[in-house]
Amino acid sequence: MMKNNLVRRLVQALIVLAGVTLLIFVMLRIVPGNPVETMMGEHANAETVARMTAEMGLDQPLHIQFFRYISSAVRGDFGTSYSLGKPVSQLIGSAFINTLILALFAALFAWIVGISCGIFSAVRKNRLPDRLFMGFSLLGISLPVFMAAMFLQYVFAFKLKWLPVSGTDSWTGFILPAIALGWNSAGQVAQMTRTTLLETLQEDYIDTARAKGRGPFGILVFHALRNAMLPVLTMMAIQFSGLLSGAVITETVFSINGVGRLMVQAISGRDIPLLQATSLLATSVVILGSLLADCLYSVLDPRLRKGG
Amino acid sequence: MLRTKRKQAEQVSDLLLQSQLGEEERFGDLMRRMARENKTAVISFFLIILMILAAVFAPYLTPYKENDMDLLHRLSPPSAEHLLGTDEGGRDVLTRLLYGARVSLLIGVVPALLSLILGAVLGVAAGYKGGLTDAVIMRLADVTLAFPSMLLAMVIMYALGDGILNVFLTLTLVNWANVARVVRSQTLKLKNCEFVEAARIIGVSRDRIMRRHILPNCLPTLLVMFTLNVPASILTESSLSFLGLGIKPPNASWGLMINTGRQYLYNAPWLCFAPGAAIMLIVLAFNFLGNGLLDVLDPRLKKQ
Amino acid sequence: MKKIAALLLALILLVSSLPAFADEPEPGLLRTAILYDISTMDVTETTDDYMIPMNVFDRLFETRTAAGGTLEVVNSLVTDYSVSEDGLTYSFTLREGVVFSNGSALTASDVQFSFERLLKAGKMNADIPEEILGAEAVKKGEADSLEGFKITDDTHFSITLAAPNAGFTAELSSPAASIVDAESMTSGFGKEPAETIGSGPYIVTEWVSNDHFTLVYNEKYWGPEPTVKKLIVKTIADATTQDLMFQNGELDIIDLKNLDSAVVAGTYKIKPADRIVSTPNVGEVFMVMNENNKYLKDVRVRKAIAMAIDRDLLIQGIYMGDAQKENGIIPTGVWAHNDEMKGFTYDPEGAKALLKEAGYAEGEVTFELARDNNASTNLRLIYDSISAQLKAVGIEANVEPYEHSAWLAKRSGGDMDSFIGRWGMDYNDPANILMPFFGSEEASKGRSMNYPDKEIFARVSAARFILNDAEREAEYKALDKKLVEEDAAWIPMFAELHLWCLGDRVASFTPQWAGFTDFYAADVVLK
Amino acid sequence: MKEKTLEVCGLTVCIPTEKGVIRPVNDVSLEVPAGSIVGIVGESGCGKSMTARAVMGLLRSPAKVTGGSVFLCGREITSLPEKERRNLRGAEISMIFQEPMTSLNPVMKVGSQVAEAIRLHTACSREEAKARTLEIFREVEIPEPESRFSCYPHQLSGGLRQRVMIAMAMVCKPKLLIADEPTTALDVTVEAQILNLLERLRDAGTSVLIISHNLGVIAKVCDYVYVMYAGRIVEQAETKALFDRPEHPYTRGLFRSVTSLREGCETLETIPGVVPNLLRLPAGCSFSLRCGQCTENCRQNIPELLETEPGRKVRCFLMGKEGAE
Repeated sequence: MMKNNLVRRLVQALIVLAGVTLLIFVMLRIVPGNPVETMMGEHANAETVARMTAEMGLDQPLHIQFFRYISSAVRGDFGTSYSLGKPVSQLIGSAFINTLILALFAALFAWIVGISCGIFSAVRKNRLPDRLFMGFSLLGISLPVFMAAMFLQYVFAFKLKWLPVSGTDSWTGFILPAIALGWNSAGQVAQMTRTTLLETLQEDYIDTARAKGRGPFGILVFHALRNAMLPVLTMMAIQFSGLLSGAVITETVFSINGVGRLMVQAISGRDIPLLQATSLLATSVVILGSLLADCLYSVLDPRLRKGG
Repeated sequence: MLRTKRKQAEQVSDLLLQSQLGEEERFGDLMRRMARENKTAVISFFLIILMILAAVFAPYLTPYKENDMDLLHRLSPPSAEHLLGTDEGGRDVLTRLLYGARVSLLIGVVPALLSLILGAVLGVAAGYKGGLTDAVIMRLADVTLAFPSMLLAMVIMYALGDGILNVFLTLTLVNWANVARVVRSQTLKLKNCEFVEAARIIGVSRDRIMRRHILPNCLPTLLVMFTLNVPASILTESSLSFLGLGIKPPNASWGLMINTGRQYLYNAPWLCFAPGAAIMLIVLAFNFLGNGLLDVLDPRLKKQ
Repeated sequence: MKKIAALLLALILLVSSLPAFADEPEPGLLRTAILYDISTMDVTETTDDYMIPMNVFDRLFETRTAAGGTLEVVNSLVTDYSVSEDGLTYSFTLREGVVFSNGSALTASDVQFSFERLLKAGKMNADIPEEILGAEAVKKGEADSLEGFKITDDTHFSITLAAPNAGFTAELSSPAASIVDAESMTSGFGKEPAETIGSGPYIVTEWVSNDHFTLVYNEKYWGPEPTVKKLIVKTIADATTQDLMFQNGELDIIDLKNLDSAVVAGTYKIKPADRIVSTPNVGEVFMVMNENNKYLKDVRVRKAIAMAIDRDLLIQGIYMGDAQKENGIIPTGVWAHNDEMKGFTYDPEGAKALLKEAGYAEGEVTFELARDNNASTNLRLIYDSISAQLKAVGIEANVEPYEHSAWLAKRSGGDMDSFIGRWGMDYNDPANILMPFFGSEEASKGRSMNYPDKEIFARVSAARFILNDAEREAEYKALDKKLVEEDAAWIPMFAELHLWCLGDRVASFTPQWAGFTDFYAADVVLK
Repeated sequence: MKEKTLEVCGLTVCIPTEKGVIRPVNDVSLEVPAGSIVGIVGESGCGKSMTARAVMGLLRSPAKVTGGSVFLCGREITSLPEKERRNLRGAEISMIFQEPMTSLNPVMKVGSQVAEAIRLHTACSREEAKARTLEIFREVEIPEPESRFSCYPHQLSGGLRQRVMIAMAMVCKPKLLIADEPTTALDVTVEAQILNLLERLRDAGTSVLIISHNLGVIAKVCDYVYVMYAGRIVEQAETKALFDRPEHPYTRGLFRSVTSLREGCETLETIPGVVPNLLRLPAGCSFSLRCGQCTENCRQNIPELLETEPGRKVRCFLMGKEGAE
């Protein structure tokens, strides 16, 4: 039953992935202009442009280009970046590691802060800390990422000189970007934790637990949290993929060589192979993330595990 | 013969609708209830109105023009003459903020509205017609939702080029899928309601059921989605502009102002803080209003 | 509660111990940043990214800035040379004992190989050795080696030109004429640090795309040992971040060209004023107009535009004085620069009168001022200000931003109405600025100018081959005058001053003008 | 006189609301003698569950006990600190709930949930707790206890779940078990089994307080019954006496509606009107609005709970009159 479900999910994910690939491919090619020309810049002459266009197979019909792209992409070859002149897979490889570390740090921050604030707020519902935390999380949701990033950079790196302004040389360089990136998610996690926890605390089995003599802490930890965390965990799995692919702004502000910045660069350089591969990577991560979230949910919730 | 029969059916369906319209009336009550109980939502509502007015009457509120440069008074700090100081080109920041409100509010409202319409139509169609229509629309929605919104916006902006109309289109294409999903699930629920069943039995046409029965019942949801989509659009646009992919200068949008103001963060912090605060304020206001609406419209939350 | 307090305390302790992150950088290390990552280290692939070629390769000559901002060509790999009477044949003596970083000797054949390589690649900078006899044949693949290149022995060779060119040695000082090692040439050259072998003061050891590259001192370098033993160049795509990093001590030297002059004036010039060093950016900021445009083809309109621009205000207001007015196409410091050119004086009334004379009502003349999104803040402000100044005399010049590559594509298509450009000289010869704009009909179209006078194209081309320096100088000055003052085909504006700020670890730095990237790490002296 | 396991005196629970304070439990006194099953019956919303929760100390904020006292085996427990009360719960006094579906934690194995109760009150190892759990599973007649131990609630039927609940409640051998609508969610055959189980528990020495709106359940197992209406006890009597001769008009109405249903009368007899809003209680007798025999006195004054015969109390002016006559 579960296996079937998983297979169905997988097939669905693959269909979506195929759709995404096609969409990206088409979208990037409706842009007028010959990419070779833009690549050659000021020094393009008609002869070289024609030669390189043919070399890169850009004179072929679109569907042939597409199948060529897919068949080489499956083998891990995403072409050569126009603007950086290196194999795209190599560029993305090093950038993805940075983004991954950044996203991990950000997720860690968002989850720790978000969940603890959420729990604290739910337990102290409608009292000062609750209002404070919830106000703060609303701020987290409303504050644009770049504002948070700039603010953190300005205060903690520039004014207080506690942390580096930029750079991935040491782990300290990831702290500020991670907070900036995770800020938003922390707010969401806090709100969701609070809501689900409050709902869970209304459940009958909480009364049962109290009736058998569990103290408030035990109830929170052993009964309420385990149930309340289910939707939060799912959200977190989705969020993590969002963090991975949404690091564009943070990476720009802190000048981190990640997938997001690579994408911005690809856009300003009209670098189709790079843009194609980065956006494909980002969407794959999201698709994978929601797939994982589904799996996670069914693992954590016994109701969905068997028979359900 | 057939005509009159159909006419009759429509009349009956209207009658059925009237009974549904009780809902509408309750909706007014709900709004009043929200106004009574949720002061933050009311304040937010008036703040939004105030911002709209400020944007509309911008030319009367400031003696300067949006793009008047004064190279000899660049980056001057806030003063009586320039309440929020001047920017890197000697332009009055307050003036640009007011004119920028036009762009930012339009960018909040127009795509939210367009995506709402698109999403609602597709959602109702998918939910009500089912089958192939449903499959195609929902797969499309899945594909759209597989993109992180910022990324999708970037790719579309790349394909379309910058400019305000393209920003509208982009944000619409980014947001429709979510609306469509919600509306579809609502439609599926409504489809099995007695009054729709009844309308179908007496032979009301499919289009009419969709138009007169299902869509109006999705309105409260759509209203909430609208109020929550507006700030999302404003944030996305400001991020796009921050990356230099959104609105074209010299027109000021708040995101663009922050983008250019960034390099003066410590020489002229007002360049960033003024539009930053404006964005936060409007986003918060819409969020509060949206949450207020959600509180009164969502029965599940009402219970709490 | 106690637990929370303890946790907080631990957190505070952790955070307060963090400043230790700024480990004192190792001695001999210089950290700097560039805005965009380079695409290649190979000059056959780029005309922009000279950072690596300048520091990793040597050239036969170098251009150095002398006192007073004039430029002189000095010997580098060449210790001595002579020119034949007819100006066609150059005989060179190479420095003895120069070796590449891999140990192989730098010989005359490496020089020949380097020039032929530029021609055979046929991409960027193929114009550098173009004047050598037989270049055309090599370029087309009809000949394998340059007919005009004669090797006597390892250190002696001669080059014969197809036509005399007084600017030849200057041309050879361009980073584009870098000498590479023929023996170790591989397909990874320019891409892989280990395969990019030069004879210059530094060796590239690491290049992480979009992140940084590392250069270390080349122990086999023939010149004096620099104090900078290791150079880390970070790619920081954002001038503000560079600025913050520098002020935070994460960079040792910062190139201020991407920052708004007002910021520079507001910070760097106030705090440690003596930490700023500068060199004139040999080249100029100018405005050109497309003469295919129905309004812009009228010389009166072009003159009116020129007269409507208040350059003094731009220099004072935007550059805060860090720029110098230019009145001709050939910028100050370049040979044949004409000090007596008057250019255009700011005269809005005169501009209005001219427009009226041309028969245009206020607001009738409209065109697009196309802006590259990669333009620096200063240049963006120049665009906006000029648009405003033109509006004041009744000309609608709308600033239209384009992504860098789209901008280039539009311009090379020849249908860009107008743009404000910035030309940096690659070598000290007027041909370097005149040829790309007025050298031929295609060149002029490629810059979206569509200058119509074919006679001028011929004169510009021919001027390169005038052997007599005085005659040549006079011809260039005449051309400059004709193009600017008579035709208003080019509105000269100003030359920017290129500023650098030195961090605490740097004792001194003498920036040298050298095309686009004026940075020789060997010129930095660390404390 | 028999020892009293539970004695409740004048218990009052208040809930402050925006529109005023409501008293879902108003001056309720009841007692559960050792080794007996006592029932509280009434329509939903009459305060019977609230009474049970107040006794357990499980009231949810903002509801709280504002008056009266609760004695468990002669020991006053409302004034105990929360920690001590907690130790009582599950050990001395435990409770099972109406919905076995939602009353068990869905993400914990049922065995662990029962074992948790053991380990909370006795110092024992995991293994001992498991052994004890299996034992109690057998006692409450859960088939295949070993395999059930590691089942999740959703894998069990309603009856089994309620057995698990009872097992959990009984595992520490409490003196008093409060069963709040223990069979409402179950079908009839299962109901009978559960009731049998409760009876067996009583025979084993545990007193049981059953709360139900189902008169059949009450009649079947209870020794003594309290009838609640709008937060007050309106009648109390031994089961047989009450069912033979209901005295309070409300009780009579309640019984009539059931018998009419059972005997298949053509018109279903119901008590007219609805349960009054606790915020708008009449000045006099709470039942006055729905009572067929209501007098002016009933509207103005609240009747006392008076003993009409030994072991029987009724809160009604009519009874007083009857008695006077």
